[in-house]
Amino acid sequence: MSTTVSMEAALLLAGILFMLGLISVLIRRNIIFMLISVEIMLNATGLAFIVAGTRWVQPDGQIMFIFILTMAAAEVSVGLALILQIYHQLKTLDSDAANFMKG
Amino acid sequence: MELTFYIAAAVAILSTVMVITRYNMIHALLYLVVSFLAVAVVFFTLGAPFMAALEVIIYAGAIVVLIIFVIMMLNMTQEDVQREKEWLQPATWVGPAILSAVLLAELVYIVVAADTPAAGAVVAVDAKFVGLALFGPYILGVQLSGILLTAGIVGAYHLGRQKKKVIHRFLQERSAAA
Amino acid sequence: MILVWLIVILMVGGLLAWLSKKWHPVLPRWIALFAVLADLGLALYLWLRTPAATLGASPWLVRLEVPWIPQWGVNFILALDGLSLLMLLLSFFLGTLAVLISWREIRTKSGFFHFNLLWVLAGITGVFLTMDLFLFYFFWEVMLIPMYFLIGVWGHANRNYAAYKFFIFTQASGLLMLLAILGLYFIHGSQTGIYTFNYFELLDTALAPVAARLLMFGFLAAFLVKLPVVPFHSWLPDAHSEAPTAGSVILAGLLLKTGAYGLLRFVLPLFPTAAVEFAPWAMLLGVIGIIYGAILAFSQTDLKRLVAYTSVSHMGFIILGVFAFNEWALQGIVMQMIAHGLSTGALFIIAGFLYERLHTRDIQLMGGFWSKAPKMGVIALIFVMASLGLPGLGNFIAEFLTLVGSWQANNWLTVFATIGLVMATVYSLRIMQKVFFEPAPMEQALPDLTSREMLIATPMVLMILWLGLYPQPVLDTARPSIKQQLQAYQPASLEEKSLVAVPIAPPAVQVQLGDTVHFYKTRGGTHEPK
Amino acid sequence: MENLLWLIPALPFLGATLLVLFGTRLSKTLAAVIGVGSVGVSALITLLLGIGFLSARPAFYHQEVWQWFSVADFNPSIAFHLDALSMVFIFVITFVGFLIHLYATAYMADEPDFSRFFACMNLFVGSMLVLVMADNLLLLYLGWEGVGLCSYLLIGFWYKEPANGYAARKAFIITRVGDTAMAIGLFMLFQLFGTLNIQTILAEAPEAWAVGSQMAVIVALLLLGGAVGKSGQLPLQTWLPDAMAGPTPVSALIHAATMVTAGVYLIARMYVVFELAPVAQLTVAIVGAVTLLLAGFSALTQYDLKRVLAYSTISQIGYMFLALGVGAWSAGIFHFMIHAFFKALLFLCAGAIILTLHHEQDMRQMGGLRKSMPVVFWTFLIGAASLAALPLITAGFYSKDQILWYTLAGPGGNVWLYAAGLAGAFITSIYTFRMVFMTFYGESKTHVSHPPGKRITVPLIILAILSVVGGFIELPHNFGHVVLFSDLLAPVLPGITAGKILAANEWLFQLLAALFSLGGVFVAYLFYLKSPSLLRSVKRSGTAMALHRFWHTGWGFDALYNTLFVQPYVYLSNINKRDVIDSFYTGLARVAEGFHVMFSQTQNGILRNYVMGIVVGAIMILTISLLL
Repeated sequence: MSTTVSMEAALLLAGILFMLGLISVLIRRNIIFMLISVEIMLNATGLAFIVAGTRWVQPDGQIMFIFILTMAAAEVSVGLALILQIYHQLKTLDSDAANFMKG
Repeated sequence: MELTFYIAAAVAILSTVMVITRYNMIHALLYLVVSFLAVAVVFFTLGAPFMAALEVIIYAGAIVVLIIFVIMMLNMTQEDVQREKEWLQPATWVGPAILSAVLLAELVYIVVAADTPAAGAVVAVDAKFVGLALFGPYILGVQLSGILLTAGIVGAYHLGRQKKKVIHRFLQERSAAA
Repeated sequence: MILVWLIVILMVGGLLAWLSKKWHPVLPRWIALFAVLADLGLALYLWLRTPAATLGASPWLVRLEVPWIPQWGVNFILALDGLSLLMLLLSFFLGTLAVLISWREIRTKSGFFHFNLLWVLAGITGVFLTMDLFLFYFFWEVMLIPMYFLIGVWGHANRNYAAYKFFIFTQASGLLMLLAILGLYFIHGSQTGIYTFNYFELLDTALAPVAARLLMFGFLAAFLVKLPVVPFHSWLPDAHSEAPTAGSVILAGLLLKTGAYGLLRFVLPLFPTAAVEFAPWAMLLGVIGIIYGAILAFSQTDLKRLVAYTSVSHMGFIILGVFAFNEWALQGIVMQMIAHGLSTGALFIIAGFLYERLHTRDIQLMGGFWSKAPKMGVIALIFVMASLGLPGLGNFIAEFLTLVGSWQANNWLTVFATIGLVMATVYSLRIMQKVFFEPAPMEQALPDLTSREMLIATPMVLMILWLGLYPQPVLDTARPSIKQQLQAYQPASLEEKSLVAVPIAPPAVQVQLGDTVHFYKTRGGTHEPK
Repeated sequence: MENLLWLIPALPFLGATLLVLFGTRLSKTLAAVIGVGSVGVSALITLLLGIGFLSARPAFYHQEVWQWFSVADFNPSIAFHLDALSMVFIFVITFVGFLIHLYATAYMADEPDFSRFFACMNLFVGSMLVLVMADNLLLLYLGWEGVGLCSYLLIGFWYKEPANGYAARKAFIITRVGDTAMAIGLFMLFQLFGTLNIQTILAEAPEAWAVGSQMAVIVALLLLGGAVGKSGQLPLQTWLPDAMAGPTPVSALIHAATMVTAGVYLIARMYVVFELAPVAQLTVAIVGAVTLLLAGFSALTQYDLKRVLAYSTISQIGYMFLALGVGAWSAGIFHFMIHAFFKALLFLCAGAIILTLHHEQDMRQMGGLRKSMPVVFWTFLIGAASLAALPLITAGFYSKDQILWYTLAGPGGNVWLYAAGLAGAFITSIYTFRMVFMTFYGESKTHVSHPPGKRITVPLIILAILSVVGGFIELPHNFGHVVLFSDLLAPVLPGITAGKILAANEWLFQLLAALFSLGGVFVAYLFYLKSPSLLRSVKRSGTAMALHRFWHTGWGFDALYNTLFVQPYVYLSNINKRDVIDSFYTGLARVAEGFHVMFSQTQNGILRNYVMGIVVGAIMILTISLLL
């Protein structure tokens, strides 16, 4: 299986995906959307690792991806639990409503 | 193979754009699944078929499903969609979009400007190597991941439990006032 | 050891005063009074013990050196010469008065008040005594923080603003001085291999012109802000007008003097070449200060603020004189420090008396007090006249000597400084007119001075008259140490100290006005062209 | 004998101190005894010293009381130096001062602040004595400023009236402008001679300076600056007319007899410097000539009795300056002495009138006082005659004639200066007799309460006698040739000789001067007594009225200084009351606060802002690392 995928293009893809996730985090007020956006960013990061691993023909990139995956799973479960809790307390998913330390 | 990569990349980008522009959460999640699948294809083209499989199973499968369950628990209505629309005015997203664009431009510049030796053809790193490395030099990481997952489970259980209403101390004054 | 006692008595007295509040509310006042009086007594003993004539050879009367942190070259050095002694006498004298005027004024937290008061005095004492730069910086800060509390806790309405402003100005400039101290420390260390903060050893540091200039500006920053010189003066009116009376007296009478003292003690001997270069600008700043302060003082309606601006104006003379580098000017400055401490202190005390009675500092609401309170009127008149430089009072000797000295260095700037005297008349008379002569806008009772208040005012009157009519003891005491500070300005040693072989022309007596002039007669003076 | 020297100024100071310390507790009688007595004893000591001085004829008496201070060869002492010049001055100060004090006990009898008044008066006399007896310029400066302080206190004596306070401050501030010039002069003298001792400077100046050297001119001009300030000469004369706000004895003491002549004393004392600077000396003469004319015209238009006298003082001191300026040193001092007698007399008479008329000072409200106050009338007439220099009988004639003569015939003489002096004499006669006629002749307009008592009339009579006989100690050489006075001064001040050609015709010029002053009296008689319609016809002319207003306001100097100096200063001060430099620091604080507001946005609990902060930080770090 040999291809000539340009590594630059692949990294670029990772970058674009990351940016999209970042934009989404910045513009959304809904906490679930923010969580989704974080997932997108994590995924993009994973992609970057895979690219790197492929480039140097080393397993480390993929291993990193696995770790990220693990972390993402844990994060989503805890995050969703927190969202539920916030929703029960505040009756809203608006992240701005949780600004009790307003400066 | 190269064509596959580009098509998959285009799909990934497009679907991600759709994710972040949706007002309805379920729609967004469906696009997210598409995005993950596209990325899985990209993995495949990059010679990481096992990772592609994991991507599909865990990201597109487990995580998204988990989120959908939660959304279902929250009883989202049309009003919420409407509010989402209100929240997403151009005024709110132009600034962050520009900032992100700047960041992206810098990333692109870094990637392009660095003259790394051109890579040869993609050589697949198959799952066996990954497995050996994972349980060889990275064994500590694996164990830590285990602990993390355990902690995640305990935390999710603890936080997600529907107790009798416990008000956080930050919120006490607020509820007293309300 | 007596020098340590001077500081320790104040510090311990302060702590005792604070603690004793628990037993009896009046106790802190008495403890504070006794502590300051004890120090005053010690200082007087030191002064009377050493007749002025014996001061000849070495200017140092008492010296104490104990290693403190030997690894860093920090020593606990206290040394006393005539200059320090005079400053200490002034400090304890004004300190005693500060305790006395607070007797009725301060009613809340009197224990903590006296703690702060005594610690400020201790800090000032330390500043005047220590000859180790590390220790100097330490005392510099010690006098700053209690002062902050004095303003911030017992001040008038706008006290928090004033206290912060005071703190930030002095602290920021003090940090620049710390930088300069460290710079000097390392330069000296790298040259000689001995890392030390000892003033006497640092005196011999040879500095490259650029380094000398930078280090001097570091020191100048602290001293010019403290003095204050005009572009850096704006903390002073706020701090003075918001502080309680005792605070104003200490601020105007002593804290400003630490700046002047620093100029004399550190800037002049440590950086002679840089100071000579900078002199015209410094003198210009002084003249600007004299005139600017005078103009601003004229339009103020807050009595304490007015007096504060007069301080700005008077302090202009100090920097004018310091950078004239001759004995007349420096003696004038020493006199100015003492006389200004007394006269401005007295004006603040009078403002305090008025505030106690009227609860206002606005001179537009005052008037006609001459007939109601003739004693206060006469005393105010004396100090107003002192502030405008009437001959026969201490300030005249100070200003005249300063101007005589600065005339030798720079004619035109001296002319403008002298014009400042006219402006001083303008604002000083305004005080008398508005407060004492002009009919009051409203009728208000004004009891004349009580005997306690007369006890405060009378010594000040006597002192200012004594300084004006027979200042010789003071001048004699200061002479040896002034000669010492000027040592570096002998033409020979100036060249020796500069690393580059550029001969720096001493600020020779320039007769700019006429060409037919020749030196008719050889006179004393430190930079006679040989 | 010498050892008594210090007592002369010390006694008035002692009196002042006692009055300040115990003033409120003393009865008026006791306060008067202290106040008058201290000056009286001083006068006695002066007399004693004077007799000794005249009989033994030493060059001078000298006494060092203590060394004031000593810094690097600058050793001024509190030391007194009494030579003939100072002798004349202390004689006038103590005696005229004593008479005025005596008079004041009656004049101020109803004043509640009696002791304060005498404290200030004593302090004033003491300062003035220090001024004229000082052996060095620094001590002279002490007296100089002390005099200024006392004038401030006394002019503003009735402090409840803000206008008086204004006049007082004006006097102090304007004279201090002159003092500043003088102080700079002192700095220069010290730089050049290394001492401020007067005798040393006088002795060494001719060696140090060539005649006309620039330094000498500058020093002389600076000293002149001080002199014009104190003496109310152009351009610092504006304070003097306003200074009449003080009680009349104050006007008599300060603004006629003593303080304003301090400038004359200074110039005479430092005559060597002026002789070395002919330009400066000519300036003195010109200042004197111009001032005497300007003040004379202003005096013509005043209605306030005291203001007329004030302007006449300025004018007469102008004569003294003129004399000094042409080198007729002793003539100037002679005129000073005679002027002190008759001007004090006039002021005291004016005070008696004002007191009798219930503090009415406007001459238009007076008239016909000749009958009701005969003593005052006759003494005033003698004073006026002396001021107008009526020939032969009055002292004023001899002193003024001497000045006029040397203005023309002296080595520094000049036709223009002479013409100015002569015109001044003419104007002097007019305004003097205008005053006499308006006050004492015509019909009475204001009720006369009670005639003045003994304590008022006795000083008047003594002064009147002195105003007449004082002149006979110095007579022109073609007319008796008495030179007692110039002989006395000869060791101190250089004499003067008239040009040979003119000297032959001296009588001609004396006649001219006499004619001018008589002519002035006649004009006044014509306008104010004989045919007032003539005056009214003049008054109808527009130009005359404009001129009248202009002169009445003292040639507009007040308005000029007001717009030129006072208003800009006050404006400058007021717009900057809040201190523009402070706004820089408050601006700095504002900027910091702005940053605070900005940065606290990233920590306010809104999650997106935190992320935004992270992003901005990432961009900054990336950018910096890219750029470097």
